[in-house]
Amino acid sequence: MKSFDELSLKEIVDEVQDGFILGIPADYSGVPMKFTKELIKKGVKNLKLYCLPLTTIQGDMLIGSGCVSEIEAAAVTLGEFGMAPRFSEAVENGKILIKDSTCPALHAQLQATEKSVPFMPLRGVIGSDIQKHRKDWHVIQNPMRSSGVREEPVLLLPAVQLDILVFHAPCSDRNGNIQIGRRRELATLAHASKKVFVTVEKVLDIDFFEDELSAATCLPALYVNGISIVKNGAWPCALPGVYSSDNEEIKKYSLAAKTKEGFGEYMKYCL
Amino acid sequence: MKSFDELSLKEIVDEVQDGFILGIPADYSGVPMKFTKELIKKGVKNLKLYCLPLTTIQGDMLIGSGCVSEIEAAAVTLGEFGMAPRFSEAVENGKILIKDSTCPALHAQLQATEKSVPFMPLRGVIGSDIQKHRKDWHVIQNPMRSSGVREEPVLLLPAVQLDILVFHAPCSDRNGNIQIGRRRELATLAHASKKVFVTVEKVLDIDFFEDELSAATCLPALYVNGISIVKNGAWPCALPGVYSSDNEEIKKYSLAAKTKEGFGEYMKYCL
Amino acid sequence: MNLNIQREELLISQLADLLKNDKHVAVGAASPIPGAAALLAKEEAKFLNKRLRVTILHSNKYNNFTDGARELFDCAAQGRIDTFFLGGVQIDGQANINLVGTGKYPKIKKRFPGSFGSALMYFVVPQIVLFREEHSPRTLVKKVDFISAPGVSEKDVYRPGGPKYLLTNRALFRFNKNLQKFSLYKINEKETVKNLIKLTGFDFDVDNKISQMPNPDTNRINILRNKIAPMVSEFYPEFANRIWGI
Amino acid sequence: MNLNIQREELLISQLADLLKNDKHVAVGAASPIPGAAALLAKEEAKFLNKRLRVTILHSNKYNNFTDGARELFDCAAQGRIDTFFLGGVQIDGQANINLVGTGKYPKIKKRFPGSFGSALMYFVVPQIVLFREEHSPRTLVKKVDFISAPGVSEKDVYRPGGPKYLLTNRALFRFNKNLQKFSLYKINEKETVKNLIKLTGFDFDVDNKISQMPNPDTNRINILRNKIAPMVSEFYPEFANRIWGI
Repeated sequence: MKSFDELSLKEIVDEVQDGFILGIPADYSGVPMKFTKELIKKGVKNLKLYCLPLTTIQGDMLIGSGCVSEIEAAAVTLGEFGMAPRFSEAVENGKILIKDSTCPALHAQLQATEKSVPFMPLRGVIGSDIQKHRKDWHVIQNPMRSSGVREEPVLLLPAVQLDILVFHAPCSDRNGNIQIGRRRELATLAHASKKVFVTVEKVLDIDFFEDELSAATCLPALYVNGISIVKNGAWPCALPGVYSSDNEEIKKYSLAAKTKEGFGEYMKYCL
Repeated sequence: MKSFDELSLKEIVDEVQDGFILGIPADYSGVPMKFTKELIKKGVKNLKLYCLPLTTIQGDMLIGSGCVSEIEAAAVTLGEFGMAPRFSEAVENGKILIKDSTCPALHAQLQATEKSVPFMPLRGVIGSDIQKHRKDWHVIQNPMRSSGVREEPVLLLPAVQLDILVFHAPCSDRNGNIQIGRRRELATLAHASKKVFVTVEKVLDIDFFEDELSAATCLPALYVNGISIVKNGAWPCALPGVYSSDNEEIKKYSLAAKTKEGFGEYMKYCL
Repeated sequence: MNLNIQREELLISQLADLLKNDKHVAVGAASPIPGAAALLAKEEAKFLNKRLRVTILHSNKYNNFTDGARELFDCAAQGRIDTFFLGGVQIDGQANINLVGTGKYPKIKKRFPGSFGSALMYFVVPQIVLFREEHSPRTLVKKVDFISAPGVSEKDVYRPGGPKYLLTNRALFRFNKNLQKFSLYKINEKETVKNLIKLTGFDFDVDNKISQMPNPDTNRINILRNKIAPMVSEFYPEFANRIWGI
Repeated sequence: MNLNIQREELLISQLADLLKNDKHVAVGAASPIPGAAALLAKEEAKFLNKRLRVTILHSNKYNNFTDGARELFDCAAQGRIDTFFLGGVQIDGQANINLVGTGKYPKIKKRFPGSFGSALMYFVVPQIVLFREEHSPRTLVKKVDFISAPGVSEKDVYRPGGPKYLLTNRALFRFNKNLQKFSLYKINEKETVKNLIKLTGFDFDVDNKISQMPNPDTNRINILRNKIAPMVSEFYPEFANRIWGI
């Protein structure tokens, strides 16, 4: 019934090489937690996490496990359960490089790659310490005569291409099109990534493109390099529209991860 | 049942003032033909048509009726039925100003307004006569160190804001959210327009946002200033997913409009 | 009837008062009190036959967007959002906010989550309400350690938006853009100006219309507890449980 | 069996031959012959256990995009489209194409529809196939009156893509990027090089591998007429009716 070859989770994990820029979806976009744990088991190193625009437990676990050398994000947090303890510890002790950013800049940098332009302009941000510390950002005076204010300073952000993106989704159709609903930031992430892998709860024996409305809910298979069926693949994070986050579990993590030892214990239990 | 006040077609037509920049959807995006005919009846003048990225019978009729002073487009054509005769005649005789563009530039200029940035970069285009004749476009050398090729020439396009956008859609929900399916260029058009009016085939007594998948198919009501129910509102153009174009009628138009007189006859019959 | 108004309910009520002229209020991440305030204001607007649109990002139900996570920022930049809320690990007298951490960046001492979308939202939303419950010399400082988003900008910078109010659990300040300074506007009934001067790390003016924070009336409290609380529990279950036991 | 191959079928067959190494072919507006060729190549790829993705913009069924009308251009700019087709009112010896009209712009003599997406696609798609049925000094000119998209670019311009072939109903040319010149590659069986020189407004080289355009074999014609024709009629009903009477 499927027109694509299903991958095992291991095959996806094996696509992630040390030093890769890995795309990280926000907690509302389908966090691939099962994949993340396998990645940690494999012991991948020096990942550069590019968060659109933030990460929660996924980023904190990867950092705590020593898989990360650099992270670009607008926030790393456990949301209602407080700060991301392994992230904070790693930054405070200089173990990882954090490229502090702001949500719209993270979107715009991927949109630049989506359009294959060298940069994307953004308003705001100027005068912040975020801007001051980003040597890869550049301010020009607006050169346009017909738009904006002549000579107003405009921030230019570089195009960023991801080496690999992995996210979790409710389902694919038989042709490998992925249901993303209105989580359209996943399309931007995919467009800006060299390779894209998706874990799904299930594969439906239908073709999303047979109906204009269901077509509107999907990321086309042409951007997807491989799919693996992984039940409860986002747990304990939510899969929007399918299941909620397991708040008990996240709270448990947030308490355990306050110390290195607690984190170690937790990871032993969870891997 | 509706939480919004339905407008009459006349109320929408009255929102269009002489000299306005009017957003024109492509033939695949829901052409508001009933509205267009009412607009012609009203005798509006000096419209500037901004086509995303092309227009067919809608633009040709407006031009033939003397409503248009300027058009920005990548193409004006009757598709399988040949050239747009009133457009060609008007350009050949210097009756309207055509700002020749190319599809991705028309998208990018609206995306600039969508993001409220003064310009949007685009690759390609450089060295074409399109670029040569667009005094509102500007080329800079890429100033970024971390992306693109240092000093490569990059075209900057101005942000364009529409005064008003009118399009035709299959339906709205009871809260005024508009079903656009995967015609997402309509969202870009709406985001870049000061006012947005929509004619719909019908209003459904549901809330698109009650389900994540149906939410994904709609333009949120927050961008919509008014809705009018107009049956067959795109005829003779297609309404994708609902009805096909009436090719007999478009052929009839294409033949009649070859001459000024024939066009006059046709408009008398059709208005 | 003893209303027994809780601290959080008072804050929700204060914030709701600031939203009366709005058409569209948006609420970002981890903001249960602003979220509840926005829904309360929306409910009350109905009685005046007005329509307030509320977008709460962390809710599926109250999220009006369909263009992905960037739409909040695009929508705000387009001028379609009237009020947004921002917090801060530190906030200083020029309304600079710090969401990143304390100490000398990048050698940070105590790291917090990060700047979120503040560096754009602060520039483009006409009414930014700063909200930080803790009112102390530690949170309201002379000069923030890191500027996530500046309170004021050079003249040539595009900036239709900016800070209008700062609410803590002790006081409400207005921000004066020309003087680049906060002005004490309303204070908690248990509070004195003198004590607030002691508890605030930056200099501020005292508004000549200064008054006590009004307690929400029975009507408002009823709406809040009976109608708004269950809504809030959809997207902030921990908070709703803690405050209203639901 | 008399195949009675029509002119359009021969052209479809020629184009299909150019798509054998592709993974993704896209077809733009008003292009029934390229559309049919792409679907034919996709069908034939199946026999070789290869997968060719075909995106036909004017079809709902074969339109693989969900990000609106800009996605074709973004997708191409990302390098995800291997072949695209472009036409031209005029095409010149340097592979400049004109889709706008004849005469001195902007005082145009005969106005045509416009440049569509050519000014980007020509730069970013690795294999652009120029396709213009009419082969005459009027269509293949020394110098186009208006450059919708240039055939070659300065070195500093970002240009991974460009012209590879030009097909008319009389001949197939290859484009030599270094020489900035077309080279005659295949000619219609009824045609001579001498006559083509007369009918072509620009100078061209003659390939040393020059050969006749091969007629499609029975197998290909069967696939085309039985399988592809009905598909084409979904999005180009007029064309399918005229050629195949369906």
